[in-house]
Amino acid sequence: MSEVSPTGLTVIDDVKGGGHTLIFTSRLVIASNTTLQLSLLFAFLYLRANNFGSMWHPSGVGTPPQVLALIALALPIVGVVALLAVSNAVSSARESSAVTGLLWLAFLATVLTGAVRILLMYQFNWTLNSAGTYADVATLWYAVLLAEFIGVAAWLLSLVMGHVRGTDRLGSAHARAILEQWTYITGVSIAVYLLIQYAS
Amino acid sequence: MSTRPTLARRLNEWGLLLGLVGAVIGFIAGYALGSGAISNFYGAGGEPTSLGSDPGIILGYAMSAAGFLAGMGFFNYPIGRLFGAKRPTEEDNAYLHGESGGLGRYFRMTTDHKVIGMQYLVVILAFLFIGGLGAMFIRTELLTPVPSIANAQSYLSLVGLHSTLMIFMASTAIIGPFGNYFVPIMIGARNMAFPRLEALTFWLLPPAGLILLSTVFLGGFTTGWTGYAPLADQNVLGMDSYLMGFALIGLSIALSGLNMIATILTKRAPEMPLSRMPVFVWSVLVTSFLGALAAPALIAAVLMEIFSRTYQATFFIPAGGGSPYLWENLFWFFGHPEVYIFVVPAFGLVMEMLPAFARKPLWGRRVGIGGMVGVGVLSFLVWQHHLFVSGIAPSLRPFYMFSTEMISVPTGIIYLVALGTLWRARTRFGTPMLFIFAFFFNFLIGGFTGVFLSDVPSDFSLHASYFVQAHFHYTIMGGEVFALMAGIVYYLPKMTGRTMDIKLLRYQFWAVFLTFNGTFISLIAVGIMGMPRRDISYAAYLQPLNDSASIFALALGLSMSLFLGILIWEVVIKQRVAAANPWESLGVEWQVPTPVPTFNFDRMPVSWSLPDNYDTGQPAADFGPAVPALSGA
Amino acid sequence: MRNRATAIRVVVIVWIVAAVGGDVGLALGPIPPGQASDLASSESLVILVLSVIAWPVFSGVLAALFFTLVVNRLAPPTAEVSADALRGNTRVQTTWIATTLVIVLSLAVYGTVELAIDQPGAGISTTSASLPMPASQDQPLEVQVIAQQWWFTYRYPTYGGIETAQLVLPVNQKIEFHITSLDVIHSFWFFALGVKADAVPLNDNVVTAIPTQVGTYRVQCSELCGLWHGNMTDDTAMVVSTSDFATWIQQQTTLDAPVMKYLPPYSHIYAGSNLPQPGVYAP
Amino acid sequence: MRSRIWILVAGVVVAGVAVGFFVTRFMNPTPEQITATSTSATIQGKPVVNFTLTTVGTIGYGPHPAWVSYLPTTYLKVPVGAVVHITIDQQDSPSGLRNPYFSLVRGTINNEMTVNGKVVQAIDPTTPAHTFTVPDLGVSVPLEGVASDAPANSQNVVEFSFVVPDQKGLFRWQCFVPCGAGTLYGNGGPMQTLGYMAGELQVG
Repeated sequence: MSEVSPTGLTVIDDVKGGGHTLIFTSRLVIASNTTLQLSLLFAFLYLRANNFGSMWHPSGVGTPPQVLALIALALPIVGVVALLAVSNAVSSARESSAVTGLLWLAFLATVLTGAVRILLMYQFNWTLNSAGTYADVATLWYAVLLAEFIGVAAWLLSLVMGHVRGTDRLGSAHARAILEQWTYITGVSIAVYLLIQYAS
Repeated sequence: MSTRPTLARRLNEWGLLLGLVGAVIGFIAGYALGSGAISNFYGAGGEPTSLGSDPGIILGYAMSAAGFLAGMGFFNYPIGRLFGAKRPTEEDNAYLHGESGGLGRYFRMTTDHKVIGMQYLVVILAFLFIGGLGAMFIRTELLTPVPSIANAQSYLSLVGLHSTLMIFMASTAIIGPFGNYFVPIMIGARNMAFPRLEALTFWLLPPAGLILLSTVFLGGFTTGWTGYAPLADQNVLGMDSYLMGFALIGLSIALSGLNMIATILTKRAPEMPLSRMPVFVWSVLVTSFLGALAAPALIAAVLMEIFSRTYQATFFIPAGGGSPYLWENLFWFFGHPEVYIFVVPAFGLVMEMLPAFARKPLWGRRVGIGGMVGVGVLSFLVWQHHLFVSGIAPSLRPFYMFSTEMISVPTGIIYLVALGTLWRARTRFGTPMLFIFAFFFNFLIGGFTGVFLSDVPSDFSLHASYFVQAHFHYTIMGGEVFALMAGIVYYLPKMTGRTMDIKLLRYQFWAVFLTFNGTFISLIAVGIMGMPRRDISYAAYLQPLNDSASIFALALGLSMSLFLGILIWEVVIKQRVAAANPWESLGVEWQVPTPVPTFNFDRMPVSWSLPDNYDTGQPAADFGPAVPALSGA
Repeated sequence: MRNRATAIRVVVIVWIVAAVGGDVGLALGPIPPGQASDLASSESLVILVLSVIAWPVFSGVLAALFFTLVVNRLAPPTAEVSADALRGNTRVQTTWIATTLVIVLSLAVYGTVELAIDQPGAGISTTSASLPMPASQDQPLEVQVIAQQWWFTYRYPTYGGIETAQLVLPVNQKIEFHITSLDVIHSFWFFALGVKADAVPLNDNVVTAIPTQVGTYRVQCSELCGLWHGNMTDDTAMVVSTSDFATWIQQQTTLDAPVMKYLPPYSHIYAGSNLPQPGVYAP
Repeated sequence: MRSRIWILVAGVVVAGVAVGFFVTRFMNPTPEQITATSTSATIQGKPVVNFTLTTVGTIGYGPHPAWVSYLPTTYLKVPVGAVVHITIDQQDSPSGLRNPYFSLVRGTINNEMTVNGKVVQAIDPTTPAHTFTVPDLGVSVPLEGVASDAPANSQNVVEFSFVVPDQKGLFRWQCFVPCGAGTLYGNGGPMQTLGYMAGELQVG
């Protein structure tokens, strides 16, 4: 049997096979997400290369504010480090107070990331109907990333709460899976930042 | 919160009702929010208020779908987890799984893949027949070269509704019912990897279909199922239904793909290596990869179009820096794998059923699987053959012509497998066998018409004509839907314990088969003689052929509703009891008792072999000597 | 078992007869889109060649299917399993795959060659520079097809850039269609000439063809373009003799006289006069 | 029992017909049709029939009162072989043409129209508010918009006549000025809704 729970509804790490399923699926999600990112990348490069009606990036349309964008990158990296530490601690089964702190730190990083990104999107100095397609792609891409950050933050919160309230001890597979997701999204957001800021 | 079983259960019992209430509330709230605050975000106000507000409609649809799911109780678990609630107990899970049995579990959120399979079957059949109605009206309208029963507006609404609804439902017509129902059984699993996710993928389907149908109240949309921009930017609010419907369907395809892959690759019985996995499971695996990797491209395109319609972004408008080619590329990068999402499960289902009627092992199983994998891989490399006349990238045409024609190699293999299996077999012509034969016949025509479209010079004459329309109806309806009917006749005894009047079905089969071919052979001729798709008016000299197509089509509609009539009468009303294993199949799904135990196996098989050992007569699963039943099952 | 052998013979003979007969019929019968232009002839040739190759294979597979299903099966009583119950046969499989591969490759090569010979829809140029108008008749006659919701109009740069609502072409003269759109995607389909190319806003889609048969033809839009898509047709497109063409041009020039001063200078990308700029939604 | 099945089938079919009829008829209704008022006059031996239409900016009718539209309707019926004499009270403001070619008057008798009494063959492409164009008859007439500095309630009276074929037929007609304000290219909304800027001319 691949899992002990007869109903198969508790697909949890620490359950033989369950952890495997979790990691495997989390990586599938990353693969699927990659298609989404590549589609946006294609839109970015295609429209940029052709510059239809010379309306790719008309003069007067700026780029997202540099400082906020950098902060929005720094915070997730903090989260990555924290989650890396969490993953190591969990896999080496160390006592959980450090884990709790690290989890809170990571969660704080995600929340701040979301807040900064929302602020960032308010700072865009363009209206979509007349700013050319650079603004369109940038807005859409930042919106998609924001949504994904929020999604991972929710997942992380459920882990934190489960761990804090002791309803569910954090397993190595879970820790590794969320670390991978977080790292992936952070990497994507860095790439997007470089494109939006310097390939405008 | 899900940790209080009594409350959760009492709410869950009324899931469907609460869901509808939630949908209404969600739509009202979403429309208010969207047409109010959000619509002025970024300083762009959507269309004039006399047209209603695009942001309002979009957000209204989104929130009504969310409200529906919330009412169904999908968010209890995740929200509970957000607050660190305890995991549901096994008892809760068993309840959610529908262990209590009863008819009620078919009308609420259940995590039993068998219940979900039945839900899929019913909902998809319902929507398929609604879509068929559209076809009936289109053909009736086309009896005359000038508008008769419908005006230009209504006709385009009908075309859009028929095509889009059919595409929605065909995306899961075989994976939905049979994939969900039988894959876990065939691989010796007690459940899917993510049962709640599986329930979600199903319950996204009715909202998508209803949102699409609601377009008639918003004036319909005139773009057909391809939704080409910039016409889509120009459309009235009806377009938003198309976009939101497609967004939900894309989500459903991607999620069910992820779930199926995870289930097949990580939840297989330890004793079952990939080499001994049933061929239908293989086809589901290939299809799931297509869905999981292609659907996000559609979601990206739909997001861009939603941005264009709400905030007047210019992704697809040249004057604003966009390009119609962007939509065409993204849409068809999803759209071409999509057509194999339709057909590959049909391959698998047919190859799964064939040995039971040939009374022989599946011949050339490995190459058959290789063929399906090959189709899957190639389908990502051919999308621009839809754009041969669009003027895009002429230098790439030879490549796409080549890759497209290459697809006929792996599909040819399927025919080889069928021929080899039937070769010197003791074939039984059971009713499903007739539909299987029709599948091969129709798909053969579909494939050979495809050759003409893949070749650029001939495509310049045939593109966007009724030849194309007949071609994909031969592959999707002649292929997938005939396989679906075969599967229904074949698997109903297992899924419901009841059967249909096989004799009557044979007449029904010949009626469907002949009228179907009569319709679409006429349309092939119409296309070659130069009639464009989606025209309400056509040249007078095309009327005879169109009339023959229409008359055959109406007869086809009648014979299809005969199928529905037999199904309803025999299975729902008369409840004709079926034999335990009417086809004397050796598959494991026929070894488990009917109705299938809640957790599929009272005892787990100890060893597995291929499900088609008709030479030795050894069944797929060996349950070994009697052992005590597993606890909890 | 001799009756099986005879059955095989019968099926094979039937198939050969059907295949040959069908191919002969195809070769004799007229193949759309016909011979009204060099492009159309090449397209009908390709369709003919594909059909002649495809039909025997198609009927062959059908014959094999029929043969295996109906003739070549063992009577149910036969209890013992015949040697054919093997799970595969590498030789057969390789042969089959090789055969289909060869057919497909030959088709692809043939199509590519045809494509290289006559470049149908030679593709797009997004330049907005207006080219100098062709000086003399021996150059291809440039005709711009302007698709708009929901009518095609045509410009003749060679003749002072007059614009007409009817398409008239001189016979045996190389025509260079420049297809563009003022709003959404349309598709210009001149069935008899085998010309079909999408009209995309701010795009210039080029197709060349030499009409070879005088006559009156139908042009229509073949890409869904909105409410009147089904009516975006014109049955009065004509291919006429050179002299008739000259007279027609004269008539149109006089007819267009009042509007000439309003028409924009000829350009490959006919954006239209008040094509809404950045705020594209509000004209 | 077979008969029950057929009853079910009949039920399915009837329900389908009902649904489809609803969709085709009521969701996108076909506007009312008006018939030309016949006169005693003849031109070249053909009877002359009259229409008087009004084009308005924002006092349209039906579900979209804010849309530009032809009043009273856009579904016109004329006898075969008649000379249709149309008078249009043009009360809308200019939108300008996308394709200046449509500022040419063509297909009418002598390829001309009269605007407020004076004969015109073409107008400035920036001035039209709408056009009256029947593509399949080759008829196209630009309707000059009311200048912004004109006094209130002023209008341009446009008159023109054209000959319709001698056999029955259904000809769609439309406006070629992108006047669907707020929609992409100005060609959405009223431009793609029957009864506003799209209609049909039934001959016979």
